[in-house]
Amino acid sequence: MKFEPYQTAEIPGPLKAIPIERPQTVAGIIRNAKRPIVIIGSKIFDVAPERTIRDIIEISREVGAEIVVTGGINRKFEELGVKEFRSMPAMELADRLRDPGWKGFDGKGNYDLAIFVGFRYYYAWLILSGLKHFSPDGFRTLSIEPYYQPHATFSLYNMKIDAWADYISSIKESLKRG
Amino acid sequence: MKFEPYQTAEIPGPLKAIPIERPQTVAGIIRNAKRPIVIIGSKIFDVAPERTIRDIIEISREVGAEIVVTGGINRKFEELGVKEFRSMPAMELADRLRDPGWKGFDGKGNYDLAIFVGFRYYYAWLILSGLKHFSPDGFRTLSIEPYYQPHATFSLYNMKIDAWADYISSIKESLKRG
Amino acid sequence: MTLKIGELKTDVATFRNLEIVLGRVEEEWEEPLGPTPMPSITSLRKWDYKLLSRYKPFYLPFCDLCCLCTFGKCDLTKDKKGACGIKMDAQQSRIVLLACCIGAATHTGHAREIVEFLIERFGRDYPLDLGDQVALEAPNIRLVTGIKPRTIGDLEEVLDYVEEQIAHLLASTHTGQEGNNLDFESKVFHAGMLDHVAMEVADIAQIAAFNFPKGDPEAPLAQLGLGVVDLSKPVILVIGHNVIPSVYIVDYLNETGLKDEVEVCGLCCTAHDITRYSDRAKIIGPISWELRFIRTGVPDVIVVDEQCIRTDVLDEAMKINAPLIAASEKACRGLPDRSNDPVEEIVEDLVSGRQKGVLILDMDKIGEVAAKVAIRLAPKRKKFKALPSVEEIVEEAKKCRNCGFCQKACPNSLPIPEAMARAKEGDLSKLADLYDYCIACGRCESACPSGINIITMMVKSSERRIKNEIFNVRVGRGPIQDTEIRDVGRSIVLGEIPGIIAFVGCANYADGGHELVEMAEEFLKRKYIVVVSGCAAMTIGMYKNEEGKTLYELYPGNFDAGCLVNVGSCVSNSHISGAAIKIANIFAKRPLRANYMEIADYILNRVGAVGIAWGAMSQKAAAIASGFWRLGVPVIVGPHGAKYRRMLLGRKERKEDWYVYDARTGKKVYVGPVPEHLFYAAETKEEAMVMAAKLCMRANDTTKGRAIKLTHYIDLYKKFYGKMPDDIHLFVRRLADIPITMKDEILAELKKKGWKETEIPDPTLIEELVRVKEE
Amino acid sequence: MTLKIGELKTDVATFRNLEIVLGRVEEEWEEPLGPTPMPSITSLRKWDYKLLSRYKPFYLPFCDLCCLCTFGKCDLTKDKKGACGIKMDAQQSRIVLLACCIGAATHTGHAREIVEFLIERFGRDYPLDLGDQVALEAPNIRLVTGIKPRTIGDLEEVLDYVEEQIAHLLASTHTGQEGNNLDFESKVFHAGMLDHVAMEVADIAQIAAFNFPKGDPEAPLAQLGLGVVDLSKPVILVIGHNVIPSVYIVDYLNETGLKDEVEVCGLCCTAHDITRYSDRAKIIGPISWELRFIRTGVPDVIVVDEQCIRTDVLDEAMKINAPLIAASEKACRGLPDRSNDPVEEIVEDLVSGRQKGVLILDMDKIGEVAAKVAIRLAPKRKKFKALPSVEEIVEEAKKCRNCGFCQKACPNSLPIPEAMARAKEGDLSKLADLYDYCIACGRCESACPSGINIITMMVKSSERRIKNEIFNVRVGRGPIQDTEIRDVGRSIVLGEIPGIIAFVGCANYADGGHELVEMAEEFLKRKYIVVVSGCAAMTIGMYKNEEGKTLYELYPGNFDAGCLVNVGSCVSNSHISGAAIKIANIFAKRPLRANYMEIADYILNRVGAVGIAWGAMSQKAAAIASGFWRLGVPVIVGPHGAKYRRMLLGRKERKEDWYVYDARTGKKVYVGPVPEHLFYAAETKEEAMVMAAKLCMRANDTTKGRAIKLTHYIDLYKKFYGKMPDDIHLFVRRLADIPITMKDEILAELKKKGWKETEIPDPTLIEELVRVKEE
Ligand code: SF4
Ligand code: SF4
Ligand code: SF4
Ligand code: SF4
Ligand code: SF4
Ligand code: SF4
Ligand code: SF4
Ligand code: SF4
Repeated sequence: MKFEPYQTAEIPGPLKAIPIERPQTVAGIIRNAKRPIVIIGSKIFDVAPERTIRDIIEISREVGAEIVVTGGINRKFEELGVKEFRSMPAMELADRLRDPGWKGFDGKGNYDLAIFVGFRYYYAWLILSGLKHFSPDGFRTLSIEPYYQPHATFSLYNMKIDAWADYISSIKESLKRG
Repeated sequence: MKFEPYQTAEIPGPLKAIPIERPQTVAGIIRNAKRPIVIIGSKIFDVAPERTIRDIIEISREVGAEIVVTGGINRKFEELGVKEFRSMPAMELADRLRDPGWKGFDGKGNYDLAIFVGFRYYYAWLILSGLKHFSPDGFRTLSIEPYYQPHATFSLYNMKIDAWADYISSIKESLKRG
Repeated sequence: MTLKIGELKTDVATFRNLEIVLGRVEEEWEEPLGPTPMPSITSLRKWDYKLLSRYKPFYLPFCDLCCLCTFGKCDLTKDKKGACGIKMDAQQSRIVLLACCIGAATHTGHAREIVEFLIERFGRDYPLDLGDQVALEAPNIRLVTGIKPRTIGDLEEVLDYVEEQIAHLLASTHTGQEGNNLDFESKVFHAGMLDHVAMEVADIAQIAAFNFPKGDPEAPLAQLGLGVVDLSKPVILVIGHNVIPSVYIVDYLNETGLKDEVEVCGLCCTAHDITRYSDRAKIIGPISWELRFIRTGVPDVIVVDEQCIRTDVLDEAMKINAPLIAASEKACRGLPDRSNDPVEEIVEDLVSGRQKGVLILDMDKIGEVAAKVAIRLAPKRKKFKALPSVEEIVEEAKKCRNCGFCQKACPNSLPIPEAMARAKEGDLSKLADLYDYCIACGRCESACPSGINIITMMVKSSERRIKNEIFNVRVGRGPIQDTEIRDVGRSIVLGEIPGIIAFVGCANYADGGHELVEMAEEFLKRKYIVVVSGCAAMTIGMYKNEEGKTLYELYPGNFDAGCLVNVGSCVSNSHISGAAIKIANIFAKRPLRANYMEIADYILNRVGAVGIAWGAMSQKAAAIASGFWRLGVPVIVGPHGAKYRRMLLGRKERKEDWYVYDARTGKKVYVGPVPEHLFYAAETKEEAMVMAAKLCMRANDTTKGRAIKLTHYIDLYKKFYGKMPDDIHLFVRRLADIPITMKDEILAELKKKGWKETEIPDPTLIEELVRVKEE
Repeated sequence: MTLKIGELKTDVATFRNLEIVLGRVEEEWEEPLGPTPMPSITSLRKWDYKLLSRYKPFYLPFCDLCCLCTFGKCDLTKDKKGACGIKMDAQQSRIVLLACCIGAATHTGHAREIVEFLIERFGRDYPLDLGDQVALEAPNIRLVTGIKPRTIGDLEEVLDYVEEQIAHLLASTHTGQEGNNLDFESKVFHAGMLDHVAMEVADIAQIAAFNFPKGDPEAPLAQLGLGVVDLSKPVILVIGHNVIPSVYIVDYLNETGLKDEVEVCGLCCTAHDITRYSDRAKIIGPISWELRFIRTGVPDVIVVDEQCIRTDVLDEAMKINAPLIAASEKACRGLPDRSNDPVEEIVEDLVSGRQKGVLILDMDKIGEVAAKVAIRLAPKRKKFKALPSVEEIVEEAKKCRNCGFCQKACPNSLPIPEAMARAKEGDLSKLADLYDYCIACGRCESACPSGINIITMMVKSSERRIKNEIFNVRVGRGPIQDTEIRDVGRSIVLGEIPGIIAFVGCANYADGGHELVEMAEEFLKRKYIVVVSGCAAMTIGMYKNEEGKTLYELYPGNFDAGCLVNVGSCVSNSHISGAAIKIANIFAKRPLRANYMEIADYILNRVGAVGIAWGAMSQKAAAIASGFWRLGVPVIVGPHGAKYRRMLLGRKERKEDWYVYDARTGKKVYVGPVPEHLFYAAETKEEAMVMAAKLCMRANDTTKGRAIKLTHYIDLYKKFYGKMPDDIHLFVRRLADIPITMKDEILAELKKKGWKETEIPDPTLIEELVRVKEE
């Protein structure tokens, strides 16, 4: 069940996310990205313990990734003491990510790795599907949700929240170690 | 790719065949069936070397399974020296297999394990799907084709013909050893 | 339209081979025929392409495959082509078109049945009288077909046209037909436009014939909720969308003096419509209340007509020993057709349990059968009218093996296993907590290997609160009055009323129906015009404030600022599009008849209307939304709406996308991203509210109007996001657009972005509407 | 049908509020109206249930899921229910219904366009003259609607009815509508019945108006194949199903004296139909020849109308620098609409390459544009008219990395990697070998990570043979003559002609088209009547015997034993059902008008007709098959046909399923499993042939007829299976049924099975047709 879609019926098709078992591998993917972006959905506070949210923020900082929060969770995010983040509806952002001509938030061009976390399963599922089919070559998505998201390029697998928190923390550690 | 549907687009759904790596396990499944039936499709001569066909026949004999050939390959089958087999169009047979009230070829009741081999991939795919959804509880299908057939209850996996021939032969050996 | 008739027999004479011109009576409608009467698939393609070049489709494939023909399944991943040559973008739009065809056909079939039936009962000449206040009775029909229908019989020609077009559209989805995604999208718009015509046919016919409220802002309140049923009486439950069988039930009860003896309550649009017909009928709720209510065991007989009825209703009815009567050719549900049998025989068979359900297509019999069966069964069914005891529930919970399949099967991923664990220990509170977030779809039960009746357990756990589920809803008033349009038209077009927000569609909520109420209240308080229909109208009535009042009691039913207008059932959605059309015609005097493009252009650029279909689920909802798009009205859906597989999104930063013609000069003028999107699935209600406020901005807003709209947008943004939006510079055209109260703050923002004043044109996307050609 | 008209203006007078009875001219058709004129969805449900209780659906889900609304995706595995309550059996039948609605709508839209167009061109009064030999011009229309159409204008009312019904059917597929699989199946039958009506409308209209062959058994032969095009001339390729644009092309060439200067050749049904119109037009082949022919670079301009046209035809046309002209609203393909531009401008844009393709909906312009573009471009395109060299092919093969993706993507799992490996070494023979088994769908190319042009390579490898692809096909003759029916009716009904085998449908062959030829030849030799249409008719012309003759040259075109009848394009399939109906009416004098059930009962029990749709692919094919089922004609499909997801299978050993009424006595009589199945996907051609022979047996066969049919069945069985079938005892009713030549053998069999003689009744499934009621 580990590498099956978390929602029973969400069977994707032939091209499925590469499931990644080791946090170090995830760290490698993030580190190797030229312009990663971290996209945090409105469900993050329902799913992730605070330490995990902080870990995700640290991961972003470590690689200098832009953080975008969606769905209007800005206030809660600020309460965590985070200041430097963008916000944009997820659909609008996804629509831009698929456009090789988009200049990004900083005007420096589009991103090459979009990291998703904190979404309703099916909502991210569909956005990841849109990006899988319609994004330019070289653009990749990484789901770091605590379940398998088959439409991403890379995904974690179905796991319990504690294990997930540790996993995310290991990604962070791994990145810090460089 | 081992446990992926052989034809790219034939994605089945949540309930997929249990892929079986060891011939001994297959032998166990066959041995444990009360009334197995072996269904051999018209493509058998295109796919299987003669030794494999003979192995399949021996497997059937070993467990006293009825052999049914479909698609009108009777003559070729007889040329192999096989005499005791039935023939019936595959669709007609599948339609009966799903009926708990069917009496079987020998009048002793329906079968509990249908073993498929020698079919076009998609044709068996659909028949196995029909049986998966509409057969009575306790009825199971086993695909011993040289690829993964996700709609079966149990399936081998995608493999080369030589490896497959050895695999089938190991099933036979395993059954003979008891 | 010319008709050649072989032989013409009348009482007067017999003609042979007479050529007849079927025309409307001209003297009643002097308006000349516009450019696009009964448009064919491509008549408005030019307009569609204009919209689509701004609002580009973003596809979210639900599956990588196509399985529509035996060449398949085909893998369409990324750039792969199917065996027919199709690619993923076209395939997704093709599926959207298929859904919209189903939706449009559903309303059309519904309309056809109503019209046929009413013609048979009242005659073809029965006038389409929608009351004194509604002279413009059929804005969609007039706009699209160029026909001004005077009688119910006149509607047949309209339906002929719609049916023909649907057949063409459906044909376009055939393997190897249309292959371009934009052309598919243009056809989607066409289907949507037809859908509004069909809905209008259905609703104006039934309003006129059954004397439903005719645009009455003070339509009465009807009771709503699981708690409204009088359990001492026999209960007839009607479910569906086609009110005719229910009318016959009510009539029968009235005629036989039984109206006070039997409860008639309904689910879905039939419930809406029966309250428009009878002051005694009650509404249980939307489709998501269906399993819940049946599980209470209360209904003594269930009558289903068509659309959005659980297909397992027979099984559910059998569980509570209530017979089922199916009343539609479209949903026979495998039941024996008893239409031609004597009433008493049918009643006997149902009461005795010899038959669990019957199909009755003779409306005259339905009322009698339903009433008699209910009355005879009610006493016998007493023991079924109770939920299991708490002890039984706890026992049931003990069967749970904590496998988690239920949660994985749940569309909202509700934490059922957790609730079960607590229930085992006698604590039902967690189960009760799920109630608000559950859409009662039953997938958890289907998935449960222990066969646990999860929904029944949730209902039981919420029993006390359910008993208090006594709410209300203003009965569907139907059309917006012409005078109302005259009164508010200016304020809307100039932007002084910040917008019209229409809450429509089904109950497939991702996070509970209360979100809808919150949103409606927010906009009501802000003096938007809030219009509602269908399931959404019910949901909005399902919450009370501290004083025990629902929004329907707190806000008046006029089409005016800060009012809450329930137009009625799904087919009443045509009055929402109709209102937008009427603004263009009655207020702005734009020619209406067969003049689609100009009117849509008017609405897109001037009428700040937005639809929110928070729980949109069905193919009908897809078609309704498409009809709004073509008219230039954006639609926001909730998270599940992403499963419609396609967004229509503007890109506000692409300046080149936001030019219009100035109709006065012909010059191309940048007007900013107004409205920014046509179709968009929001992630949260906060996002939806901010977006709705933003989408109300239109190119034609006066500075005063824009300032008001900006105030709400910025205010909502700040409220939820805690800061100023970073795109204000795109919406301020001149200094006068800036809300006074926020002046300094905004000026600072504008400066940062290097903002410059721009013109406010007389905006249009249509070159032909330019009055003076630019040299 | 009554029509109320507000104002009636004619040249003669002005009437107001006139009530008009639209009736047919009675004196021309004395037949009283039967019981089911214009049947609604449930009018024939009783009949459908009779069929479905014998021929039970066996579903083969293509996917475990439903993804039709935003409540989903829902997992319907085994007994799981979707969020709407639906289960897998109903869901599968729902998808079948959706496919059949698409199919029926496609023919209906096609018919509507033809009728509208012809009315505009020839007037509503243009007579539907199908020649002296075809007085019964519209058997399906008369049977279903009760209308006897005399003019093209009369067909409008027929289409109104069909479109209305399709809308109702499509509505039934909406979430929460029909929920029972058998009721869905009944609606599938309804869709199929409508489909045949629509096809008939389309074909009789075009036959009458364009003067196609009118049931002429000696219709001329047309050239067929990749090798038939005269490469020295400019080449216009027409693709699709709606012949109107092609007619305009031919007319333009004729009128301008260019007919000998320009080649007009076609793919798919448009090709069939244009050869019915012009003696110069040529047929390339069915849809599976589309990529092949375009890749040869030969066409100078490609004109597409509608249906079954590769959706990537624009890309393919661009590859060979040939402009594309789209001519249908239903398939605009994203092209700019140039309908209102001057011809010269369009021509210039296309010739210059400024535009790669255009949409032209003005038929008057199409002929001229196509011709002028072809003539001007042909000289410039010379260099494109050649396939790559062998060396280039070998180089291309070297790009292959033997990954196997192509084979996995190939619907027929063809061993492309193997062929590539050989091609690398310069041996193209393996590639050429694939040619016969490849349906040229292009999925392999899409899947190839090296971007290898696999199809081009196959075509090049087969180049020599392709040059010799010069075959022929008898031009579609249209309807079967009344006199032919009179002549053979008795032999068919009594079983002396062993059966009518109709080879119909698309080219989605699992093992090559030659299988179809083999089958056709087998039955021709055995003196069955062989009828063909559409793609199948082309495939059958694509093989020659040793003397270089195709089956069309070897067998006459009469509707008689041992003859090969090409009725024409897809819409001509209505003449096949029409022939069965005509047997019941003309030969057996059963009342026809609006008398569906009796006629279908007659055909099921008496007319030994079987359809073989060996490569059935499309939704249209699904609808066509459904129409045959409701009429009692079984259909066999090839292996890919299993993807239609549902078989209708009888169970020969269940005696209780095979009773009929004896119309003479009312007694229920066992008649054996005749015909055994209604819908069945065969695994091999051998299986199909044996089954077809068997399915020709009918309850009413005389002993002589049964003996003949048994002879063929047993003979074929022995030929392929090497032994006697083990079910003969089910088909022998009396000793006289036994073929004399096999008497001893069969008697031994019968004895083994404990066979006893049974009665031969006057068989019917309809109680009402019993003449003497049993006491
Ligand atoms: S499109 Fe839907 S039905 Fe088809 S394969 Fe995908 S999930 Fe299954
Ligand atoms: S419609 Fe096209 S993509 Fe879909 S299954 Fe058929 S051939 Fe494949
Ligand atoms: S019924 Fe409620 S809890 Fe169960 S799956 Fe549906 S939404 Fe989830
Ligand atoms: S599916 Fe049933 S058994 Fe499993 S956790 Fe849910 S309620 Fe418990
Ligand atoms: S709003 Fe949606 S779910 Fe509700 S009745 Fe209408 S279509 Fe059905
Ligand atoms: S139609 Fe029914 S089964 Fe299909 S997705 Fe919708 S709710 Fe699920
Ligand atoms: S084009 Fe031919 S070889 Fe290629 S995938 Fe299709 S059938 Fe197979
Ligand atoms: S997909 Fe292309 S590269 Fe791979 S084996 Fe086939 S031809 Fe060779």
